Amino acid sequence: MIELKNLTKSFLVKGQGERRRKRVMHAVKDVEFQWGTQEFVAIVGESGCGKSTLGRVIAGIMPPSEGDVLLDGNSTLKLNKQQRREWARVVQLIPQDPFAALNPVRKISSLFADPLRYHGIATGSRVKQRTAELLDLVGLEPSNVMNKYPHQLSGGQRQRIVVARALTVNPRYLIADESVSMVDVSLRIGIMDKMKAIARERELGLLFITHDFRVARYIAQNGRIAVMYLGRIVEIGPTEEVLQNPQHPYTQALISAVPVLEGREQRVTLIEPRNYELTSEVSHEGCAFEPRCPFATESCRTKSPDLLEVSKSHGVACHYATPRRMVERENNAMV
Amino acid sequence: MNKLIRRVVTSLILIFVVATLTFFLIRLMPGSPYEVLYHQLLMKGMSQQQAADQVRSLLNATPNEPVILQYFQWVVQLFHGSLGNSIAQTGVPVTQLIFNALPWTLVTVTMGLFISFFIGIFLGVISASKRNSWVSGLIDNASSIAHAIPAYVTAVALLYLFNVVWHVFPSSGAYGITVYPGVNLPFILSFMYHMVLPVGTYVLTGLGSWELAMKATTITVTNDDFMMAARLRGLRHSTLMSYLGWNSILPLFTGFMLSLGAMFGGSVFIESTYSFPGIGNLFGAAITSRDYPVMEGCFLLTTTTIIVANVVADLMYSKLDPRIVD
Amino acid sequence: MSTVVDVKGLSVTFPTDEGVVRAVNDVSFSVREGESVGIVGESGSGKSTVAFALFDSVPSPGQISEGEVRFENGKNLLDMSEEERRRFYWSRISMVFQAAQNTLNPILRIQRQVEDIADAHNVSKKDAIARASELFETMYLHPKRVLSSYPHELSGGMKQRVSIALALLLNPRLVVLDEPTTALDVISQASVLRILDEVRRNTSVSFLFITHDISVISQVVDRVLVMYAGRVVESGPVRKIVTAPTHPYTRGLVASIPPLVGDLSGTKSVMGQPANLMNLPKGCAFYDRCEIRQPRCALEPPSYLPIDDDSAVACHVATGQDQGVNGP
Amino acid sequence: MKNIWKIFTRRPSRMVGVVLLLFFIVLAIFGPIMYPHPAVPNPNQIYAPPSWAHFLGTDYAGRDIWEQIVQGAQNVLYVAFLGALFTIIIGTVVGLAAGYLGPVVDNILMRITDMFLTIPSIALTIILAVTIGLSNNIVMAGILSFASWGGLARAIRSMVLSIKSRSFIEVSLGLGIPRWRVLFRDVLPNLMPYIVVHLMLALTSTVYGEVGLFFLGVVPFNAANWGVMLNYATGGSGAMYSTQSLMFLISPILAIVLLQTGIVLTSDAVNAIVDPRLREAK
Repeated sequence: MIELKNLTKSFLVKGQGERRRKRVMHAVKDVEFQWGTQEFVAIVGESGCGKSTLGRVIAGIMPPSEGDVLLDGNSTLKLNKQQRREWARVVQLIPQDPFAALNPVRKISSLFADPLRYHGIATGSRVKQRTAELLDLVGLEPSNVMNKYPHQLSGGQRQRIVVARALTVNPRYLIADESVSMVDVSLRIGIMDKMKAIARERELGLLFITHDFRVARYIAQNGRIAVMYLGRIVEIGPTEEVLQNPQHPYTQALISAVPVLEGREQRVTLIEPRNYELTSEVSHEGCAFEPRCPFATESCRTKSPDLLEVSKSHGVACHYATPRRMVERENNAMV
Repeated sequence: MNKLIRRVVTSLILIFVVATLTFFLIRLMPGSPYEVLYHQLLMKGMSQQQAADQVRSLLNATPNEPVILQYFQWVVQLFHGSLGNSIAQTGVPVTQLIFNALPWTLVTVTMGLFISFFIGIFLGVISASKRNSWVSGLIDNASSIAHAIPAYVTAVALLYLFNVVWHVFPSSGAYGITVYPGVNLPFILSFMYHMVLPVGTYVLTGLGSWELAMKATTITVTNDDFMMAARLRGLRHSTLMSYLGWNSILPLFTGFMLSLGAMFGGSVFIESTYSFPGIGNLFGAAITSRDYPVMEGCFLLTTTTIIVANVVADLMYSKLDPRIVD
Repeated sequence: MSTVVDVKGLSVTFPTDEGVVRAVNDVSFSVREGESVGIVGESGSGKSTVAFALFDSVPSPGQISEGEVRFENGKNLLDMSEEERRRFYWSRISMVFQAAQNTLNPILRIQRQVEDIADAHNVSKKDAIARASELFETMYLHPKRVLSSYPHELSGGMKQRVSIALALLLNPRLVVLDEPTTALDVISQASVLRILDEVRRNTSVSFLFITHDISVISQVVDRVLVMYAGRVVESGPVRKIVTAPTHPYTRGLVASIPPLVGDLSGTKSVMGQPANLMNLPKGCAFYDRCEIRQPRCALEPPSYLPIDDDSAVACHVATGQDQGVNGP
Repeated sequence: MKNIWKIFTRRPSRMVGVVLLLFFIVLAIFGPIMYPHPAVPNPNQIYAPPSWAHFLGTDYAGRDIWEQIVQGAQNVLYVAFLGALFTIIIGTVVGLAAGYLGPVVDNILMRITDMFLTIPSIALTIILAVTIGLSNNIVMAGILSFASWGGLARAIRSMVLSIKSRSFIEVSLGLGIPRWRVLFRDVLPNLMPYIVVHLMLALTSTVYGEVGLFFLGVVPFNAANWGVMLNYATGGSGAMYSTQSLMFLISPILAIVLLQTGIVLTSDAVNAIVDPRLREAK
């Protein structure tokens, strides 16, 4: 079990224009969240909402600024170097760009041999055998790819190799950061199926970071969805519940924005945001979504909403979530 | 404005640090300038006391004094705008020597810099537009070789050809003996005539780096998406060329620092060969005669010039390139 | 309705060390006035190359080896003189690029870039600025602010909208859109798509919309061409392509989009890897990945044949060229 | 191998470069065996023209010029190569440390690097040479590299920063592989092409500096060196102004020009061989 306690990650960024003093930017702000093995969770949000930073903090790549990450109930704040490395092994992060995730000057076999040898997972001739097993697991023909350089492979093949390499250290949790967004649409499902199957078989926790609600639903149909906006979780709940009954105006806007297959699906218009661009700077004390929210009132400007349960295990951070109804919904598949 | 002040302050600090380092470097090495003069005077038959007094009066410093005390004296002098006195030309203030020499070098180096810059970017554009052809290969290789051949070799070769063999240009000096320095036409013409070979050497040794840099940026910019977009927008050829030109030249401004440094450094070789009375020549002479205060002064001045030019180039660059918001 | 562009038998080849690669192979299609056509295909299918071929600007070392590109005046683009082509570009046919954020000159203000286009096409600068302001307004951009900005001062979504406005500046007949929303966030993408939809409903401009994701364009195009390994494998009205695709590849493409509601069990990937243009099979290029392949498919490539008034497909099985098997 | 051959045949100049460089390397290695002792003056043979006995003629003291060129090659190449190697090592270590060890180290090292980049390197080299007073070749190589590693350090640092931002480093660290191992297994191999190319560039500038110090006469003439020859040719011997002594003037000039040409053209070939763009097209 991984628990995030009041997790905040902030960076010092250079101010723009007149005020050139450095200021603190909260990439992740006060996030509370639990995630167990065998649980599939999708984190949805636009680029810049802090979802990738959250993934990195959970994976132990970055230390949190405030708060704590508990691994099986133990704080990770005071780990020594060796323990920190162990934690990083337990939680593996699969990055977005399969082109950048593989060292261009090394052959695939060497990329796998490194972690296997270093951790003593396999030695001698077992290294090659274990590599072949892992490649086979993600649906690649080992003899085809072992002795190639990354640039000799297609994007889909590379993404599978990145997944397989994360499995070399036998992690218990996988965090996939937009792991299919750079892959052709026609190949995405195959890679997601593989990740789901592997996670199910090995009883791993799977956290999938994405901007696409279709992907989120496909990964975490029986799990949970968390929607992030400017570092905060604004809505979280069981996947179908969030999709069928979204409470936060931002969630509603995101769902409305998903392009639909005209003829096969009905257009869903819940709300239109006031701004189409993420305004990354929130100067006031209130709700981060206030500048884009069509329903915002004075209290949204002054008071930041807490994440409260609206129904069992469905939490929303909005002052007006419960009473407001959506504009219109016709959501029946027509195929 | 804020930025300018910050740059100037950091530059002043940098100059001071460099000056301090050279001071200690030279003093801590065996054979400090004071000992050298002291021993020279002893050799001339002075008594120890006489020699020490002489050194004190000439160099405004006491030999065998702790280095740290010498340093404080030196700093006080520096803030009074004094760099001490020359040893070789006994008693002449270093600042005077430098101010006599500086204009010659400043004019020739600046001219060499600009001419090599323009020829370099011109060749770079040609090489980039004829990429992968023999023309481009020839230009690139010729530029790199011209850049790699030491300035003294180029200078000697030019001097031999244009003075010894063809008698076209003079072998030494900055102006003829019959003219008076000042704002008068005979002097200016004579100066320009004497300047041809030194400036030509700066240009030959300097243009290579501009050519290569310009070629690289031009190719990068040509392949940029916005150039493709500009072509498809049906923009006039002249507009396309100005898009390409400005975007390629802008990044080169940051190279002004290195190239100015290299040119001022190269002036030692070039001015020594042509006996051109600038800073390089002064520096070269100071080295031969172990005239430490002059060496120090020339070095400090050269460094300062480069730092100032650097600040100017940076400010210019941030004015020219809107992407630099800082 | 008149035809805006008519492409016939277009082939684009790239010479490589291991032989000549046909990135686009015998592609024919036309776009009518006011019509919006989508080209869908995965990376390497040749869809972007088709877009650049319409401007005779195939990335080097590629070249148009065969075919013709005729615009409404009946003139073949490939026969035009350099100057004629320059004037033709942007005033008659314009483009919105995949990486629109990089298609503006980084060191000039937007206003200057609008003026440069005006100058190149003999339009008065004042008119061009007025027209640009009007377009910016319809795209939820603040005209004054945008005109006086440098590109780096605008966000990705804003730059994309600016470049759409620039594409419409001279009222061209055809706008080619090459993956214009791929780099954008979901909400930004939705707004760009809605703007495009409004433009096509309110003007007679035609769109050629190139994308790898059919779900993105199904709301903004009338007709779709599906490309695979340099060839068009299926074409038809978008509704038909989405609801009743014929070619097994199109079927795979549609099936690989997970629905937002309802059953997910029908969602599946197209198996195998994208076709390798260096090493295409002898018969149908899709043979290796096809779920309904027949022995004949391995031997000869299928012809691209009409199956009814407005659709055509290149598949032995679907067009019944292979006896005894009809597409399920 | 086939590709390397292709790179050479595409531009014959590259072949010329390698041949020139190899020629001087052979001279440097076998020169001391051919001519183990300093050239002997011969008052009867002052400024003799080229002949079978004196391949390039003789100098103002009647010494064989070819013999001096050959002996100079060893000194020039040895010191220049050593200096270039030092430059590469200092630049790489400083650049790696600045880019890889975090912002504090980065800030300190880059301030120092900036200072070295600002100081005119030739002037600093000369001052160092004068004050230290040269004792041997290794010290000379050290002086030559001392002022010239800044550019490489800066370039390496910015490359390390850009490599660090690519996710394969993060992935390797995430797999629990220690930082130093990641540095050598993942970061350094990506820099090797650039380091190799820069070695060639550094070689041209150390040749420049080394010969220049002798030419200026600021260091004791304790070795046979082309700079010493050039110094005598342009200075005391008056060879500049006599048609008789042309060979004495031209020989060191030609040696320097040909060596630098060889290095430059070879580095063009090396550049093409290690260029990642060409490798990816394979």
